[in-house]
Amino acid sequence: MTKKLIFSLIVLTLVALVALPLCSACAPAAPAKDKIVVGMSRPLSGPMALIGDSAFRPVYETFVAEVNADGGIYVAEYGKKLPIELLIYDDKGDVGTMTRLTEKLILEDKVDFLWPACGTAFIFGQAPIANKYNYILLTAEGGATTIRDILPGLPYVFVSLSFSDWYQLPVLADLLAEKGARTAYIMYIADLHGIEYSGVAGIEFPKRGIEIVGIKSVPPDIKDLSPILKEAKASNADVFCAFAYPDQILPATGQSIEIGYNPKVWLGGPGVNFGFYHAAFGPATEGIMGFTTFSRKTSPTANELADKLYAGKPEEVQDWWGHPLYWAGLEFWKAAIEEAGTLDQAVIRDIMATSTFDTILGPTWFVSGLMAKECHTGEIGQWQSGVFEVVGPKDKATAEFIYPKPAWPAP
Amino acid sequence: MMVTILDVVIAGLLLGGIYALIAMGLSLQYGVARVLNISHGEFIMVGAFLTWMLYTVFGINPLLCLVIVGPVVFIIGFILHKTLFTRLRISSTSSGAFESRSLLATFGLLFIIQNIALIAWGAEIRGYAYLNISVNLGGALFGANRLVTLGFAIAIGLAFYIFLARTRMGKAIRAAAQDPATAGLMGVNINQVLALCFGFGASMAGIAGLLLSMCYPINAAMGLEYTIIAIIVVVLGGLGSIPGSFIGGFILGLVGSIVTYFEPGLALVSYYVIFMILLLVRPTGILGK
Amino acid sequence: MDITTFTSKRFLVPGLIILILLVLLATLPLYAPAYTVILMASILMYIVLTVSWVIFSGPTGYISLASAAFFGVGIYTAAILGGELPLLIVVGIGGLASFCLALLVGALTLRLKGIYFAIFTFGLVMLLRYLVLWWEIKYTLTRGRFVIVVDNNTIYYVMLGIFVVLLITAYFIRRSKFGLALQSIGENEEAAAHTGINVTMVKVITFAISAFFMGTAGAIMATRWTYIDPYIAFNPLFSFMPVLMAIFGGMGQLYGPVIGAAIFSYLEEILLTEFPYYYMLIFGVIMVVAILYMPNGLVGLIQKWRKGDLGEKHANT
Amino acid sequence: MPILEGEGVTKYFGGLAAVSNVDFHVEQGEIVGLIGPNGAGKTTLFNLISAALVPKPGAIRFKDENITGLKPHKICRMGVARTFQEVKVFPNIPVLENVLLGSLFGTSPGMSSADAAREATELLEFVGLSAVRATPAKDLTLANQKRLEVARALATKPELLMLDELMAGLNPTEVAQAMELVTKIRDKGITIFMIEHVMKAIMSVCDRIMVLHHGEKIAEGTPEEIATSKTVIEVYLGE
Repeated sequence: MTKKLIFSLIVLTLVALVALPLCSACAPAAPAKDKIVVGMSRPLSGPMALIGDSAFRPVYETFVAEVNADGGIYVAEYGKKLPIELLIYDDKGDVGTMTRLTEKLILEDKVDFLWPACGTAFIFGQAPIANKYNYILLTAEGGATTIRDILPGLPYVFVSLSFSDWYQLPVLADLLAEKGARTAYIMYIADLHGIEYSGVAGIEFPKRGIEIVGIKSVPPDIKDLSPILKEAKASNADVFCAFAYPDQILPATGQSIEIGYNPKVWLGGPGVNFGFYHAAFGPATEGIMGFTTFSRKTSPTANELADKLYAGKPEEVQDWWGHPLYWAGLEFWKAAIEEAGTLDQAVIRDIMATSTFDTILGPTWFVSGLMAKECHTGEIGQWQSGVFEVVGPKDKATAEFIYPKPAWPAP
Repeated sequence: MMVTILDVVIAGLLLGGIYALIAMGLSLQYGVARVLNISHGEFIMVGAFLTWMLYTVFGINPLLCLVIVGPVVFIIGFILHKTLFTRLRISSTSSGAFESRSLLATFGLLFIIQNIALIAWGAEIRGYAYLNISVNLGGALFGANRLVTLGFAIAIGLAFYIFLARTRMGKAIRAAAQDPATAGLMGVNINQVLALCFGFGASMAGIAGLLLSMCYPINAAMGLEYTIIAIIVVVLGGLGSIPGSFIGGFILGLVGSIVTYFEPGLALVSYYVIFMILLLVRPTGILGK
Repeated sequence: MDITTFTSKRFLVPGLIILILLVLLATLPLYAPAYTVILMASILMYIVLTVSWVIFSGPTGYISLASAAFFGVGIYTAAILGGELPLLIVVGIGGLASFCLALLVGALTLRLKGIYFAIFTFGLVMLLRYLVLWWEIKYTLTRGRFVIVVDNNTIYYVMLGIFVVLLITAYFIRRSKFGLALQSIGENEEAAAHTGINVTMVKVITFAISAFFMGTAGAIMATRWTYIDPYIAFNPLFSFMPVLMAIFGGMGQLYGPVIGAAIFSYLEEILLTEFPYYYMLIFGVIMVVAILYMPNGLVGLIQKWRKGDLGEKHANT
Repeated sequence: MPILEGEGVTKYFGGLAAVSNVDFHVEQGEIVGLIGPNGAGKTTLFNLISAALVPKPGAIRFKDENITGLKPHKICRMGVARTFQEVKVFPNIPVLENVLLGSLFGTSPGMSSADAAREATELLEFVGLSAVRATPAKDLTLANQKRLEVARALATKPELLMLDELMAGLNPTEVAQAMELVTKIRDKGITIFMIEHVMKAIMSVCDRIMVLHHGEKIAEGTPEEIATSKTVIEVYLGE
C-alpha cells in the first residue's frame, strides 16, 4: 500500500517532467507576426557574468531600446515595423547549459533570431548548433583564428570581432618597428586567446626585426604575476605584452607599478580597452597600450555612438574595442533584414554574406564570415590623458603614438 | 641570484600572508562552529565591495574602512548563525548530520549573497589603486599594499590568538571547540559562543576582502575561488588552528611563488599536488591533532 | 494478508509502473517535442551522476567530491576518441578510464576520513583541470577541442541506457551482500573489518563502479556540448550538484536521489529560463529552506507523510 | 598445541610502550582471562592480535601460522573473532542483518544467502535475541547489544573468540546470563580469550588468567593462583 503510494508519487513526478514541457510546446501557434523575438543565452550569474554584462547592458539593451523607439525593424513581408523582443536565459557560465538553452530557444521557443552567447569557448559550442538549425549567428565577444578555420563549414556563422592576425598584431608590429623597438617579452594566458596572440606575435614581431626574448604562459586564476613581471624586467625588453583577460591585466598593471617595471611599451589585452581600467588606475594608465576599434575622434558617428552608449553612465561600462564592433554587427543585421523584407534565415544569410551596409564604422561587409578588416576603424589604442586613442594603423589614428611610454606617475 | 631568491621568498611570504588571512576566518568557523562555510568567499567579496564603495564613492581611506567593514560583516555573520545555523544545529540528530546540512546551507548562502551582490554592484570587474608604491627590501621590490596586507594579517592573527588564549570569551570558544556538549554543561552559553565565532570568522573574511581589494581586482563572482584556497590552507595547517592557517598559507604561498618562477603553468597544479601529498602523509594537517 | 499476495503485490504493482515509465521514456522521441528530449537527456545526466554518487557515498558516508573528475575524464575521452571509434565504444572507454582512475585514487585515499576525504577528492578535480590545461598548452599547443556532433535522439537513448543499467546495478548492490557490507562500513568501519569484510576492496570497487557510470555520462554528454576545454570538462559544479541533489532527494531509498535529481534539475531549468536574473537568489533560498525544513530530503518528507497516513488508519481501526 | 601464541609482542605509542615484550599462549578449548588495571594495555594487546594494530617488534601465531601484520578481515577469516570494549554494532542495520554480515563474510564467505540467514537465525536464538531480530541494533539495551556483538562474532565461525569486557556496565542478572553464555560458547568447542573487570565472573569461568600491568605481563596462572598472588594483589591494591 505505502509502496504503491511512493511509486505513484514517482510516476506523477516523472510524468509531470515529461508532460510539462509538452504542454508548453502545445501552446497555440503564435498569431500573425507583431514582433521579432530574439533569443539569447547569457552568463547572467557565475564567473562569466562580468564579461557577459560588460557587453550586454551597454550594447544590446541600448540597441533594442533604440530600434523599438523607432517602431522596430521594417519587414516588407508583413508591411510594417516589428519591434524586437528579447528572450534571455541564464546559462550561468556553463557551456553545457548554454548548448541546451540554445536548442531550447530554437526548438521550443522558436525564436526568430539568435544573438550570441558570451566567450570564445561558448561561441565555439554555439556556432555548430546554430548552423545545424540554419540560424544566423553573428558572434560578438569571442572568436579567434580557430573559428576562422571552421567558418567555411558554418555558412550561418558571422564573426564581427577583430583579433590577433585580423588585424591587430601586424599593425602593432609595424608601429613598434617604426619606433625602433628591438626586443619583446610576452606573457600570455593559458587558453586559446593567449596561445593565439602569442603565436601570431611570434610570427609578426620577428618579421619586422623585433626579437622575442622571453615568453611565459600563465594559467587563469593566478593573480600574483610579480615573478613573471620581474623576469620581464630583467630581460630588459623594449616591449612587454600581456595577452590575458582583465582579471589578470589589472593585477599585472598594479604589480608593474609596484616593482617599478616601466618598459617602453606596456601592452595588455583585453582589459586595457575598458573604462574600468582607467577608473582603476587613473593617470597611471598614461601610455599603456591595448586593442581598440575607435575613439570619439574617429568620426562624428563614432562620437554619436559613444554618447549613446556611455553618456551619463559610469566610466566603467566603456569598451573601446568590442562595443563598436558589436554595435556595427547589430546594425548590419538589421539592415540585412530590412533588405531581405522577410525573416527567412536563409535569405538574410545570403544577403549578409554578399552585401555591404552602412554602419557606425562606415561601409561594412563580411568576407567569408569575417568582418572585413578594411571596415575596422582602428586596431591599436593607447591611453593618453584619460582617452583611449587609436594609434594604429597610422591612417586611422586619432593621436600620435607615444614611444617610449612615460614613467609611472609618482605616488 | 641572491636578489632572485630573496624576491621569490618574499613574494611567497606576501602571498602566504594573504592566504593565511583568507583562511583564518574559515578555520574558526569550521574549527569551532563546525560549519564548513562554502560561502566564505562571499563574505570576502562583500568586504571587498564595501571597501571599494566606501573608497571610490565616499573617499574613505581603505584602511579606515576596517572600522566599518569589520563590524558590518560581523553582524551579518552573527545574525546568520543566530537564525539559520543555530536552528540547524538544534534540529540535527548528530554532529555529522549538522555538518553536512550546514555545508549545504552555506551553498545556498553562496548563491543568495552572490546574486544580491550582482544586483547591487553589477557584474563588472572593479579595482582601485591604493598604496601601490614600491618598497625596496634588500634589493627586491614590492608593493606597499602587499606589505600592509601581510602586516594586517599577522596583526589580526596575533590579536585573535591572544584573544583566544587570554580572555574569558576566548576560553569559552576554545572549550566549545573541544566539546560543545560539555562546554554547555559548564555554563557556557553555547549558542551565543558559536554565533560569535561565526561572526568573527565572517568579519575576518570581510577584512580579508578589504585588504585584497587593495591588491587585486574584485568582482561579484570572485568568492568561490578564495573559498577553495581557504579550504586548502585550512586543511594544510590543521582545522581550527590560527597558527596553522599561517603555516598553511606560507607553505602554499612559497610553493606557488617558487613554481611560478620556474614554470607558471604548473603553479596551480603544484598547489593541489602539495596539498594532496600532505593530506596523504598527514591526514590531519600540519598542526592538526 | 497471506504471503504470496503480499509478495506479488509488492513486486507486481511497482514493477508494472516501472515498466510503463520505461516504455514512456523509451518512446519519448516519438511523441515529445525535440527540446523535451534534449531536456530529458540533461535531466537523466544529473540523475545518473547523482545515483552513481549515492552508490558509493550513500551507504559509506564518505562524501566524494570527485564526481567532476570522473565526469571530466569521460568528457575528454569522447573529445579525444570521438571521431575514431563507434559511439558506444567511446562511451564504454570513457567509463573504463574513470573506473581505472577511481581504482587508483580510491586505493590511495580511502583511508582519509570525513572532511579530509571530501577535500582530497575535490583537489583531484582541480588538479586534473590544471594538469590537463598545462599539458594542452605545453604539448598540444592548443586549449580545448571540438567534439563530434551526435544526433540528439541518439544521445538521449545512450543516456537512457546508462540510466537503466545504473538503476539495475544500484538496485542489486543495495539488495546484495555487497550492499550490506557497504552499509556496515558506513556504520562502523572497524567492526566491519573485524567481521571479515575486506573493507578496502569493497570501498575501492564501489568507488570505481560509481566512477564508471559518471565517466560514461561524461562521454556521451560531451557530444552534446560540441566544444570542451579543461575548464568546461572539470567543472567543480559537477562535483557539488550530485551531492546537493542526493541530499535534496534523500538517500534512504533508491528513488530518493532519482526524484531529487529530477526535480532539482527541472527546477533549475525553470529558474534559468523564467527568472534569469534572480536564478541564484531563488535557488539559494529554496536550498536553505529545503535544508531547514526537510532534514531527510524528499524521502524523509514522503516517509513522514506516509507514517502520518498509517497512523491515521490505525486510529480508525 | 596452543591455538594462539605471542612472542615478544610490543607496541609503542609515541615514546610510551603500551604493550611491552609480552609472551602469551592460548590453548585449544581453553577460556583464558586477561586482567589488569585500567591502561595496562589489555585492549591494545587484543588490537594487536586482531590486527587493528601491528606489533613492533613481536610475532603472533594462530594455529602455528604467523599472522603478524595481516589485515583484520584476513585474521577474521582465519578464525579469530572479537567483540569490542565500547560496543560496535551496526546501529541502523536490523539485528538479524548484523549477524548475517558475520555469516556472509566470516570464515566461509562462499555461503549461500539462505544458509547464512538460517545460521544467523539460529545464532540469534542461541544468544536469546530472536524476539528483536528486525529491530535496528541501536534500539537494543546495552546488554542486548553486547549479545548481538557476540552473535555477530560467532557468525564468522571462529575457532578463537576474543571478548573485550563483555560484562562491563551490566547489572548482576545480566552478568550471570553473560557468564552462562560464555560457558555455552566454550561448550561449542570455541576457544575464548577474554578481558574482564568483573572478578567474580573471571574467577568462575576462566581456566587460566594472565595479568598485565603497564604493558608487561606480571603474572599468569589458574584463578586460584592469581587470587593469591602477591604481585597481583599489590598491583590492584596499589592503584
